[in-house]
Amino acid sequence: METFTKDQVIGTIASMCDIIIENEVPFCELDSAAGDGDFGMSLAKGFKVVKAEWANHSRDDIGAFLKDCGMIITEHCGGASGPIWGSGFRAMGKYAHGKEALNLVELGEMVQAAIDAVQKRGGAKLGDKTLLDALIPAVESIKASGSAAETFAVALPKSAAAAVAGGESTKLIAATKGRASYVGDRSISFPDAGATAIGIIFNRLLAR
Amino acid sequence: METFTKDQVIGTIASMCDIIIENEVPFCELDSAAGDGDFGMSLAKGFKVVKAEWANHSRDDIGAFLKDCGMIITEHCGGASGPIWGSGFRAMGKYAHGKEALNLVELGEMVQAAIDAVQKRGGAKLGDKTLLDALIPAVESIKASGSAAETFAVALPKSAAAAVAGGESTKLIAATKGRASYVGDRSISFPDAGATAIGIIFNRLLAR
Amino acid sequence: MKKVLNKVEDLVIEMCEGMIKAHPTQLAFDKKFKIISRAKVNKQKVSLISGGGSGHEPAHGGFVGTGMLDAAVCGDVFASPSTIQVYNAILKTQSEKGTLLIVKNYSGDCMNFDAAAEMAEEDDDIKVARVYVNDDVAVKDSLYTVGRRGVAGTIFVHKIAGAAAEQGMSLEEVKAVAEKVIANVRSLGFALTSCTVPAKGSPTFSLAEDEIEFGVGIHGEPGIAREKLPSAAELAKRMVDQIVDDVPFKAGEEVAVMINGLGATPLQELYLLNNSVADCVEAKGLKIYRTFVGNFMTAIDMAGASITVLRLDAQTKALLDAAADTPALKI
Amino acid sequence: MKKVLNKVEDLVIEMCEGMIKAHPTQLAFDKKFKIISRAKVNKQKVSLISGGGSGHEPAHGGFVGTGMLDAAVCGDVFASPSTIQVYNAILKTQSEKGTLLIVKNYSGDCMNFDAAAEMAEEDDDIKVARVYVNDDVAVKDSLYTVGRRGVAGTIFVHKIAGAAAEQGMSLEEVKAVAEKVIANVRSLGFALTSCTVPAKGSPTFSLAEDEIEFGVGIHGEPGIAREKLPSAAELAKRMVDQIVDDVPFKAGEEVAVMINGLGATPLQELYLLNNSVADCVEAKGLKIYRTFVGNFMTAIDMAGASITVLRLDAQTKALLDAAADTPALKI
Ligand SMILES: Nc1ncnc2c1ncn2[C@@H]1O[C@H](COP(=O)(O)OP(=O)(O)O)[C@@H](O)[C@H]1O
Ligand SMILES: Nc1ncnc2c1ncn2[C@@H]1O[C@H](COP(=O)(O)OP(=O)(O)O)[C@@H](O)[C@H]1O
Ligand SMILES: [Mg+2]
Ligand SMILES: [Mg+2]
Ligand SMILES: [Mg+2]
Ligand SMILES: [Mg+2]
Repeated sequence: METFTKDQVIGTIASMCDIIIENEVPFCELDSAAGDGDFGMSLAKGFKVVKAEWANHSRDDIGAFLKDCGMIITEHCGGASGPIWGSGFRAMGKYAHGKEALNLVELGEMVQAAIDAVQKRGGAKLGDKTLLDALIPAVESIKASGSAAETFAVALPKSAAAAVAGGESTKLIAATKGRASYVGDRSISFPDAGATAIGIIFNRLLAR
Repeated sequence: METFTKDQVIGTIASMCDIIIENEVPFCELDSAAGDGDFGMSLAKGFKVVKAEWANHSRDDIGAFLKDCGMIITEHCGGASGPIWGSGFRAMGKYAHGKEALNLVELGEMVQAAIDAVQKRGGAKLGDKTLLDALIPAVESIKASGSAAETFAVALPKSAAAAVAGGESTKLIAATKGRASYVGDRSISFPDAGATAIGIIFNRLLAR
Repeated sequence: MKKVLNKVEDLVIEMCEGMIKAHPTQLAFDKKFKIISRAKVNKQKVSLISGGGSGHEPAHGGFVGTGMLDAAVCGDVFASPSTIQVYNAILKTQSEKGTLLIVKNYSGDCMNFDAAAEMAEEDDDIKVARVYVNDDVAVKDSLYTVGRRGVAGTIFVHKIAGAAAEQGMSLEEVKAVAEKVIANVRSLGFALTSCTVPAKGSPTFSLAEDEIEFGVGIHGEPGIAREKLPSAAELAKRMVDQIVDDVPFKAGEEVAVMINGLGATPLQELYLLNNSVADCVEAKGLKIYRTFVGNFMTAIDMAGASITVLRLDAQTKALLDAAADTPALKI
Repeated sequence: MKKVLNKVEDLVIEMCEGMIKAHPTQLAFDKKFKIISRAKVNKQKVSLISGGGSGHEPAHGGFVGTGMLDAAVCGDVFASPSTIQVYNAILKTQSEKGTLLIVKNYSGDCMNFDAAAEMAEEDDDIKVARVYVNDDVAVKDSLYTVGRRGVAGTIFVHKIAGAAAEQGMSLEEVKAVAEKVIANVRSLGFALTSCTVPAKGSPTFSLAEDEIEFGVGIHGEPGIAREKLPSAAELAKRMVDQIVDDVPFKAGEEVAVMINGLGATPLQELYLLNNSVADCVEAKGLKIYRTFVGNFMTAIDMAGASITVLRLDAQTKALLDAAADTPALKI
């Protein structure tokens, strides 16, 4: 069965750091319409440290690597992003403990673990205009592909498209969680920063 | 001998009130270049009260009338203008005590009394870039006209011209008294607000 | 952007160090975790910790001192401090009586303070209680949203819970007092200009010369409506009505009033606003027990102000009047 | 112009009334002569009166109270109060020990306070002494000019002379202490933006996005030079050099430092500036005894700040530390 190896996971996280750092300013702009304009900065701050400490993260297994990243994100990302992305990464680390590779089903389960942790930490659900609105459709797509035994090459673009569509869909709703919720209906027509960013990151990763 | 009657003096002060009130904004602008931009307002504030209380000023003689105006100016003009214009008017009131009319020589002496009071109060002298730079040439001109027994019709325009020239001359000097002195040489090329206003008031009075 | 600044990324650290240099005997600063704390921790009283994003100066560091906070945790500008920072503040000010976290109700702050509390309870057996301040009536409170956000009313929680802790009350008692304040305090703000987040370098929003943003928070988020600048008296009336009708406060009750500048509005305007606000509050039949006018909870350099009204009872009145000695508030 | 305002002509009155409503037990307000005074006059101590144009809030009304002023006379915005106003303040606070007028050195203020003092001495046999504060080193002092103007250093005169009066010193002694402070205090300011005088409605001057006006006073008068915005550290170094070299202060001496905001500059920037200023002052070998950071003597809504350094001795140190209880300064 096709798998994602530990090295591939580490390579993907490296690319993810770059994408987040490159998009610091655009991600801030996404957060300006209805939020407080710091999302790109908050996120980049932690991922810059992930990169700076790159050589020090454990390579024992996928889980150990992701957990070390998660600890740094928790410590160094500001705002809401620290606990959200930090708990997500730490949960993926826990799921992938001892693993040297992941198949598509496992990938879906790992992202689901991240989603569960984010929900536990922040109390948001689908439709609350948060990054969950991109992540949940994306993971559902991966799970469906896993059940259908699709290849990564087929599954991942589908999942990225679901994330983008999910991000787009946040335009239509008023935020109920996060800072954007304070403006109520005035947040309508602006997509959620976190959800849009998830779509952008997925697509950029695929393009690499 | 030709004289200025009490009624003419009262009429002149009435016109002076109007001129000062009409010029509130331009006089403020004169004070903006090197001062603090409030000269027109400070001056108008007191003269508005002089007008509002018009019926209550003593008409016993020229001196009593001018003294009452002087008290109001002292109380209601703000900034430097209150003590300067107030003490000037009060000094004219003292000089003109008991008088029903003024000839040209007396007019000169009365304005000189105002100048003396302003100098006593503020310590400025000719060339300090204050309204004295307009008032002193104006009074010298009146005195010369008085000695030459000129008519008012000849003397007053000459005196007004001297005031304007005096006001113009303040462009060339750095202020040493008043707020404009704090900017030192940066006050050069801007005329003094008070001195320029004296020239404007004299000319407008003649035009009526 | 025009600011008194060196490098943007050093802003929070330099600001905190400038604060410590101004109050060297009262305050201490942990540079690694950006924690401003009392120079001397009193282990016999409940520790009070607050904090949040920077940019709200003097909040929260300015309220650290006798009778108010024990520590303030400083995030980056408008970004909650991280879980690890808050956790370290809990460790640093650990007392025998436990710790109360005073959290402004924002997702980021709640998540980080919650996670830090769990960490300290699980790993270090420290009793940590939490309260969430949510005084801003500009935000609709409903089951489906995260609820109102916390703004200037937070200062009243610091003051009153701080006095309760200083008097030796237990963690449960201090928490109960803090919750009483939260239940009875409401605020509303407006902006004449946007603030400029230093890292961004340009204003977050822009308003025309005759426009205000009504119902703003303290982060340059949009308010609830953009409208023509009304007179101070009209503004006061409308805001007081909205605040007083929210709880609602009832005629005859005693209140404390805070007129809070958002950073760039001079005291001249704040006092002038207070003149109208006091009249409106009294017209509602409320009795003003004490008034605070100044910059307490700012939005960096925003021009604008907020009005806060707190309903008092005998206990909270006494605690409000109790001594406090902090850089930004002395009673 | 965008301000929290009703009618421009009512500004000073409404502001003063808003102040009295915030501090009803401490302060009283005479509406006719615009005098803010202590609610209760102490006839057994020297009375201290200051004042000047409005627009410098909290100066001077905010410094009326125990340990500082007895009355503040409020002129219109940036215009000295009239002779008659000052005269009435002298009458109102008349004490057995006489009155000290603390005048900022501006022609208008000097003339009005002088004339009022003469009036009270001649008509009412009140002993009135006067001191003129002239701390601004941006202005050259020479025989031929009116000399330096008075700015934020005035607050140190209020504080220290106020404590001396409260301790029961004679008029001569209080005056001597005030003059000692004046001889030892120097200030320098800079503006990032102009202020807007409400009656005018537009900024007094305009600066480009990267320009500052260096050496400004507190009325929107032009400074001594227009230049590119330097870093906070550069600004601090240059200003501290100019201040310290003026007296000059000598290594080993003790000083008080004040970082004073001009109205629209947030505490964030003032504390950041203090971080650099403290380093520069110490690099000069001076010992910082006490630091004050905040808005004390403003220029309405000007963005910018001033730095004040006061050389202390045993007497002025003790008086600086003495209790003060005023709306804007509590010690
Ligand atoms: N409770 C929550 N659960 C999940 N995601 C959230 C929650 N609150 C906010 N977010 C996400 O975080 C993003 C904002 O992050 P950031 O700007 O760092 O936070 P802050 O609100 O502290 O400025 C939002 O766009 C949203 O996607
Ligand atoms: N010492 C002085 N003697 C005479 N005239 C003076 C003196 N100081 C200032 N003036 C005059 O007053 C004018 C400014 O008046 P005003 O703007 O009311 O005063 P302020 O400086 O208080 O704002 C100056 O233009 C100058 O002509
Ligand atoms: Mg944000
Ligand atoms: Mg002027
Ligand atoms: Mg934020
Ligand atoms: Mg003036």
